Amino acid sequence: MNFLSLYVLIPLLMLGALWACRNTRQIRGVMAAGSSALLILSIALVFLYIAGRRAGNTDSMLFTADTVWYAPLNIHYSTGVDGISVAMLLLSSVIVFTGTFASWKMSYQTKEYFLWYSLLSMGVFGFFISTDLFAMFMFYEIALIPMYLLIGIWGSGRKEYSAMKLTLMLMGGSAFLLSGILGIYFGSGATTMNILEIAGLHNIPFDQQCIWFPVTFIGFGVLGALFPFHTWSPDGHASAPTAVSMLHAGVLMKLGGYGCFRIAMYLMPEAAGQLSWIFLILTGISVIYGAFSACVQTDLKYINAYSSVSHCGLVLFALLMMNATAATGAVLQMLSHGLMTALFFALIGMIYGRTHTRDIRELGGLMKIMPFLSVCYVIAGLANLGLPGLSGFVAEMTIFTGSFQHADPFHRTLTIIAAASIVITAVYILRLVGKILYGDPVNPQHLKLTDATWEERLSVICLITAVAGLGLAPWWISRMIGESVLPVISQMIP
Amino acid sequence: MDFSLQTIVFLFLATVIIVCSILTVTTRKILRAATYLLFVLFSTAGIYFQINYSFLGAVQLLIYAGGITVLYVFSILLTYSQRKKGDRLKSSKVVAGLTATLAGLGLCLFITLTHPFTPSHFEFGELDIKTIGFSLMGMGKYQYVLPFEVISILLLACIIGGILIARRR
Amino acid sequence: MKFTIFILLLPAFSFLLLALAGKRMKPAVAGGIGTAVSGIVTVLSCMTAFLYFGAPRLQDGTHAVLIPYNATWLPFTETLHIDMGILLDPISVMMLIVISTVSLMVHIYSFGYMKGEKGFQRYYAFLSLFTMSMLGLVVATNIFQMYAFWELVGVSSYLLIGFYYTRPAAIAASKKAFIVTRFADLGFLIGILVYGYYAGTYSFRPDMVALMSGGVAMLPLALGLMFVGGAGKSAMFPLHIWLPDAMEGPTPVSALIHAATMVVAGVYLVARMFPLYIGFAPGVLEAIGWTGAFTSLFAAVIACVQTDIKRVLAFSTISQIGFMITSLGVCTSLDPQQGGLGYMASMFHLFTHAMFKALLFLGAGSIIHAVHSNEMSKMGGLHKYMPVTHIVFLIACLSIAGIPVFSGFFSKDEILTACFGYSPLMGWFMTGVAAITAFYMFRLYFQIFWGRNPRYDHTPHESPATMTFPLVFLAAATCMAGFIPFGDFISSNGTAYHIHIDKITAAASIAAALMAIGLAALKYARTGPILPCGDDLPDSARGLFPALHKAASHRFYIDEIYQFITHKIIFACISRPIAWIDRHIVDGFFNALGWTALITGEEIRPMQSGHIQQYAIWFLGGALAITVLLLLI
Amino acid sequence: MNIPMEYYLAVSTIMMFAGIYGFLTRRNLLAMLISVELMLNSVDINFAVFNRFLFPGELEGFFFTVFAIGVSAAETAIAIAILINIYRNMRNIQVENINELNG
Amino acid sequence: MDYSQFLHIRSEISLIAVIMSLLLFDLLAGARMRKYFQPLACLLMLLQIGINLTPGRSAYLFGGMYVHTPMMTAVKNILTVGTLITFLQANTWLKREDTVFKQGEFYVLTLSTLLGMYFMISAGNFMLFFIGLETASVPMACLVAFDKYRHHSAEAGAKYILTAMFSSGLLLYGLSLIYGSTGTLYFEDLPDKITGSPLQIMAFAFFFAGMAFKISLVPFHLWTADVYQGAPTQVTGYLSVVSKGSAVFALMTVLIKVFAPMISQWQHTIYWIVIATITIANLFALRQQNLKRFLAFSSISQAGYLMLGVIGGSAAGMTALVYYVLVYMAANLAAFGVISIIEQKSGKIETADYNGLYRTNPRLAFILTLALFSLAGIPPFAGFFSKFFIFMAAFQSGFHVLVFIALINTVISLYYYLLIVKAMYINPNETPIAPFKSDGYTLISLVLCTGGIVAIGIVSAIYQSIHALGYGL
Repeated sequence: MNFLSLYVLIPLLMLGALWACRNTRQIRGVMAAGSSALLILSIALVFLYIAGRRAGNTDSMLFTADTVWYAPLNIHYSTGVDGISVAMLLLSSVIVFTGTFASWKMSYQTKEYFLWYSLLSMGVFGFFISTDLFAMFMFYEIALIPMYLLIGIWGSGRKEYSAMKLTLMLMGGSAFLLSGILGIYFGSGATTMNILEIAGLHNIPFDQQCIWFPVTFIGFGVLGALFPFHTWSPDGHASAPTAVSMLHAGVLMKLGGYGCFRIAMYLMPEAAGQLSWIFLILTGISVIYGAFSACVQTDLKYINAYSSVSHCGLVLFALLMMNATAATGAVLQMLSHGLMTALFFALIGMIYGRTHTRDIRELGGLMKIMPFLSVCYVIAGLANLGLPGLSGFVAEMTIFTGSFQHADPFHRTLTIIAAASIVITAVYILRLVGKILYGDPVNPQHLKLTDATWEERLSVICLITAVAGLGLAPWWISRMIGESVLPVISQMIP
Repeated sequence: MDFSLQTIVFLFLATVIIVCSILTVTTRKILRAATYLLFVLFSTAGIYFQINYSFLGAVQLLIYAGGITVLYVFSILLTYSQRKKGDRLKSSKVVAGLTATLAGLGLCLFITLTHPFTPSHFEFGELDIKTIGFSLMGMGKYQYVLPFEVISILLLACIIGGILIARRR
Repeated sequence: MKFTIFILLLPAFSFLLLALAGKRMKPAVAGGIGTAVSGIVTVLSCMTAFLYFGAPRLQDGTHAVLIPYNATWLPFTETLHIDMGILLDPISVMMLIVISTVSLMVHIYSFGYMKGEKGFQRYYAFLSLFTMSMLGLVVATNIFQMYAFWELVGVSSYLLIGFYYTRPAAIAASKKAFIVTRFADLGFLIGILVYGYYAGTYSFRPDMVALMSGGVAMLPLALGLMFVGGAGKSAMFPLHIWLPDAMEGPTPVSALIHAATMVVAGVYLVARMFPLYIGFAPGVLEAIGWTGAFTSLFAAVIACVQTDIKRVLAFSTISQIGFMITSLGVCTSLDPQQGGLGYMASMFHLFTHAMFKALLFLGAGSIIHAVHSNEMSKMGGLHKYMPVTHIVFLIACLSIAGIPVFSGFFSKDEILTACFGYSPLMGWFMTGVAAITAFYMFRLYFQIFWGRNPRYDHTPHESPATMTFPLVFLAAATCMAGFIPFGDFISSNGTAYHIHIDKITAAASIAAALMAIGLAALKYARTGPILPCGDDLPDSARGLFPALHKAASHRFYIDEIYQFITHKIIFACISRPIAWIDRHIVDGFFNALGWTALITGEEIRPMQSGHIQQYAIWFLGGALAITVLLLLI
Repeated sequence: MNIPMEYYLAVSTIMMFAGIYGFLTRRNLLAMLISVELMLNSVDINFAVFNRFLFPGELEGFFFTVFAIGVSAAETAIAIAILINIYRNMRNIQVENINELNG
Repeated sequence: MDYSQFLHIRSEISLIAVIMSLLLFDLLAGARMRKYFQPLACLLMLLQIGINLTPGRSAYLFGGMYVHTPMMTAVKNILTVGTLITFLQANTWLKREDTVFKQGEFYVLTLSTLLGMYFMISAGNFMLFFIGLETASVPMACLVAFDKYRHHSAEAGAKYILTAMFSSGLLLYGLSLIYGSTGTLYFEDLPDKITGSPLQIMAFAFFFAGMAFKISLVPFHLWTADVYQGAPTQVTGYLSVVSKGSAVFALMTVLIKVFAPMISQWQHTIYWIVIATITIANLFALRQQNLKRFLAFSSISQAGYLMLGVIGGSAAGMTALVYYVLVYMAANLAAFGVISIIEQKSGKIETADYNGLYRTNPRLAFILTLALFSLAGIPPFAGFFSKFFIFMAAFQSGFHVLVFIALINTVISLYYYLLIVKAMYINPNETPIAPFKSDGYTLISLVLCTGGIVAIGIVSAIYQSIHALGYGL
């Protein structure tokens, strides 16, 4: 155990403290303190990590620690981070932090809400710091189940249906995943569950890889919104409360991409090389299909959910290209999409909280009514469609450039097709912005509405800062990630 | 197979068992069923006697024929209800039951009768009651004091349970 | 030249300041900050130009290419990375001047024009953003930096077109502008990707190109695709449709973005990549030339029948950019003496056009400011009311028509010379277009300033000094720019080239222009009350070519085609079916799985009938089934 | 003795399945119980016969029979108690009456 | 004769002592002393657990009739703890007017069945095995019919005893055939004689069917739901956990010890049975409205998962199985504890009655949620670990497809568990169950179970100590 375990401990402490809380003020205090602590920890980790690399540490993971847990089954609680996980941890803590403030005014069963929320974040953090298959899987599932209650209790619309669908589909995915994990463990000789060691052994027979790679990939792919397993996403996101949508689209969907990369592709590179084309086609479909679907939606959250399908599809797409640049781009895209989709959901939540509708036909002229939120919405939209200076551009360009470096014309053709999504993205984003923000207010009732409150502003500004920060100064994080994808990529034969 | 006395006795017992078994389960009158059961139990005891397991035969007579059947008769009388509509289920159920039974019977008979058992060798001679006693009370292999003790607990529990269920309160 | 960084940083800073704190400022303060920054940038740009061109030439007679700043911004691979930096060479320095000057003029002009508008501060913030992006675009050291700023420019344009965000037309126009250029940018992006892959670099310099196998075939494709991006931004047929609609933005914005600077980005792109086009894809260059030629004619024809003053100017802009593009396209070598003249001509025309077209737009803005309408039918006889505007507008019209001493004459003459040098057909073609240009410009001029007086609701008056000053300044520039020895500074291979007027060509074009002006004067210069209809020349031409007229006034139905493609095909035939499939087939499949389980659960309930005898049958059946199963295997 | 063991087996098997048949088709719960009695009895015969004919060395089958008789007696006693309880509850002991729990 | 060997069968003897003391107390103590009955029973059970916990040596007694290994102690101990928890939860029920005078019988009968399970587990001979099995099931029938004037209880009792007798008839028939074809009933001698001949296959099938009845595997499960629904809730809990757990362990012991030569056959059998069990039970559970009935199907499906530990016949499977039983016990008894206290206090047992429970009784709702999550295999609760390990064991033995099917089925099971959670937290209700205070015993039991649910997984020592017991046969 080392300081990385704080990522699990802090949420645990938050759980305990929340349990003891008596009123809303205490709950808010705990949440603010906990999420800030996590954010500070992540920022410190980034510096520590970079310092560690500067100092010449070339291990594939830094800050590794290992505690034997279930010795007979080679299950350890082992932690370690590389550039990818550091980036993901940073992302997660930003979103947990902002999500906390986005749900500041949560009034119905506040304590329970934040309890599940903290549990969810514990799962997320645990997943990113773990290097043990079992621990990863465990945290992965910890992150899934609070979702049901969070959506089911605090959601809106067809929340029960959506929550159930989301949970079941993701659990279906984890059924695949568990098979895959077991396949990997036994395929590699059942001596260790540590992914680094398994990768070091590199001894899973090819024919077994060809079974377990698709299984694992689909398992994570369900969470990463791989076509055709993405259908939980629109309903789920649409029904979830604001902070949950943020955390879900922002972080949880990244678990999918991260897992695909860290487990499926890292441990079974040969099969990945052999079978990537199938998934490339599927992810290519995701990218285009999600974007087109988003064009005709009328619910704000549906638009964003389909947009997420498209963008997360791009993550998997880039990973499957199996070169360092594309993989870096994929991680950048995870970061970028995480931030901006969280921003979107935060804003949608705030708008919904005021207007009580998300139907774009019933919204209009919000720019006049709530200029701050509207401006932020435009910024989010621009980030989404890849405006330079915001994070989307950085990620997408890295992905397209990287993918296009593939020697196979098939891959390059797919890249071009995927790149076409940026136009469609522009179409639906501008359609949306034009409909709801510009023009004259559609509903005279809306004229009385107020603009953002301080905690909403804090959360939104925080996210915008991150989006812009990533977009303006991408080199350091791109380097950090680029170094870290190399050990994985070097195992692969594209 | 020459028709020795043994054979004749066996054939008699077998016929009684088979016929009465079938009658037990096919007769419409419940009391008759109990009676046929009694015949079956008697014949079974006869078989035990015939294979020189007299002790077993005696136990059979005592417990089954003497105890259980009487219990049945009493309970039948106790639960005797006037409105008799014939003790038959719907014919579809009968057909289903009959089919399942015949299939099972065919399968079982076929398998048991084609099985190459170790050659059977029957020697006349009663079991020494002392052997039985030692076997029942010994602690070694092929001795059965432990089951004997356990069954006593079972019987105790059954008594308690029986009282629990049967008493008025 | 380290100070050049401030040319980029100052507008960026001003944008941030105005965007974040603008709301708390008084409008005048915000405008003042924007204008001051713009002024400083102009000074810096002029200083840059002075220092740059003032520096001695290299041995081969070219101006040195300076890169004061360059740093890796986003690394991709060892060879491919996006750098951010500043590249100074003749054309970028020239562009700095153009952009900063026009931008400054627009900043000043807007003080008057936008006075009292809601969102004044926002307006200036966007202007700063645009200025910054455009400057970044021109000083880009590599194609990806250019692309990045290219996108930023697009967004600023989007924001500014949609400045009046409550007007549906403005919203639609801004959306259209962004999406059309975005679509074109996709071509640009793919071009970059292909280029990066086959050339192994994002640099503009041909000597950096390390061709991969297959690169010879693919590089023309890459360059062609890049031109698609340029064509989108520069409104080449058939991607021009956004520009006329973009006139929904405030008029100064039209002047800055949609006349002088952003729309010529495509031209600048081709010029920037010129050595590559010449070296690797001369065929593409030819295609570019014909595209430009066709567009210029096409737009000019449409301009003749438009009735909205800004739209006429917009189509005129398209047409003029067509000239520049054509001029680049007709180049056949790097040597300005032998077929490379077009490069210089194009840049020259870009320069002069920026001045006079900005002037035209600002003048139009002044007029609109006065009469509160865009429609020419609502105008007439304004020379009495708006003398300054009248004069400067006339200067601009003469310039664009190609009348000597005005700058347009010189640059257009070079273009025509270059075209004749390429092929007589192209030369005559472009001369014809030039004549049409003269015609529609003077149609505009006469209708506005002479012609019949409509009844004004209130008497139009001259604009305030903040607006007239830029007009006068630009008019002066228009008058003088032609005399700049442009070829000394800029030419296709960097060496000095002395401009000389080709007599025959000049004579032909002047004659054609004068005839066209005469025709326009004949038809439109009459005074008197307005007639219902029938005296407009194109209207009277309706009888001759009814189909053509109708088509032209509908802008040849290109918008309708786009409308059809977007709404009927993309939305109705792709998006809706996909959304439907997603909800009903893909999602339906998973729902069906759930339903199947539930229904099966319901269907098998009779198994649990409550009858123990049935249970026993199952029991027996199970045991027998196991037996049979085990016996069979 | 020259009667083949299989004859005994055949008899016990028929008895077994007669019992099963009875269990599957009788309407009266007591009749069903009687049928079970037949099943248990047939098993007893099996054990005794196997022991006697095939493995006369040890008395395993023999004692199994003894204990099985004991167990079945206990079972029967409990079963009858429960059935009488049913009767007390419902005033009859037809099998159709105990299917309230289902689905 | 020398009966010293009896001294070595420590747990059983002490349990008999417990039974006898309770019996005597019941006989001798008057009505006034009844309130001490439960503390006494629980105390004695604690003693029993203590005795079981003290490490004992492996034993081979009565000529192989009785075999005892540390692993068996562990199992017995788990069963005993389960029984103790049942006793604790029975408090409110046993205080009821119509049961208060029967509590002695309740304890004695329950402990008799427990004793039967002890013997069944430790049996080294089919005879003792059979007697243990019967001891475990015959008094159980009385327990099922305990509320004898409640229509459902009586019906359930009748169903249970009839089907149990039918099944033991078939099981005995199978045993007789095994005896006939091998000539011995001792586990240690049997494997040499087992050849997999058709007769032995049939014998195995009948034997297996009889055991499957106890474990309630499809298609031998049909009694389960009816009996679980009808029986008093405590008994249902006991039946679903203790009885089932012991039977699975005993079955595994027999399969490994006796039917080792027929491993491919029984693996094949279990393979299909597991698929059928998990799937069909899940499908049934989807539509249940009565919570006890619902939990019955859930427990059938859990039995299918238990069999995943059996199927490999490996040491890992054994460890995973025992661990699974432990975890399952904690979770299921927690669920039954909550249900029974609610049933006692409000008489409500339908899913719909639980709507809005969280609003009125948050603690109970929360415990039930944890229990259901654990049953569904959601981390960080113990159910996740046990499921993972049992899948791992089955996977190790090469049953990849089976594991996958089982995993897919966990999704279905999650659905119905979540339905209950949904009812408690989400569904609105005009007339929710009124808030009430549970009695101390139930609270203790629930705390124990909850502690188990939370801790058994995360604290690896428990698994490791089971693992350290080795193969345990």
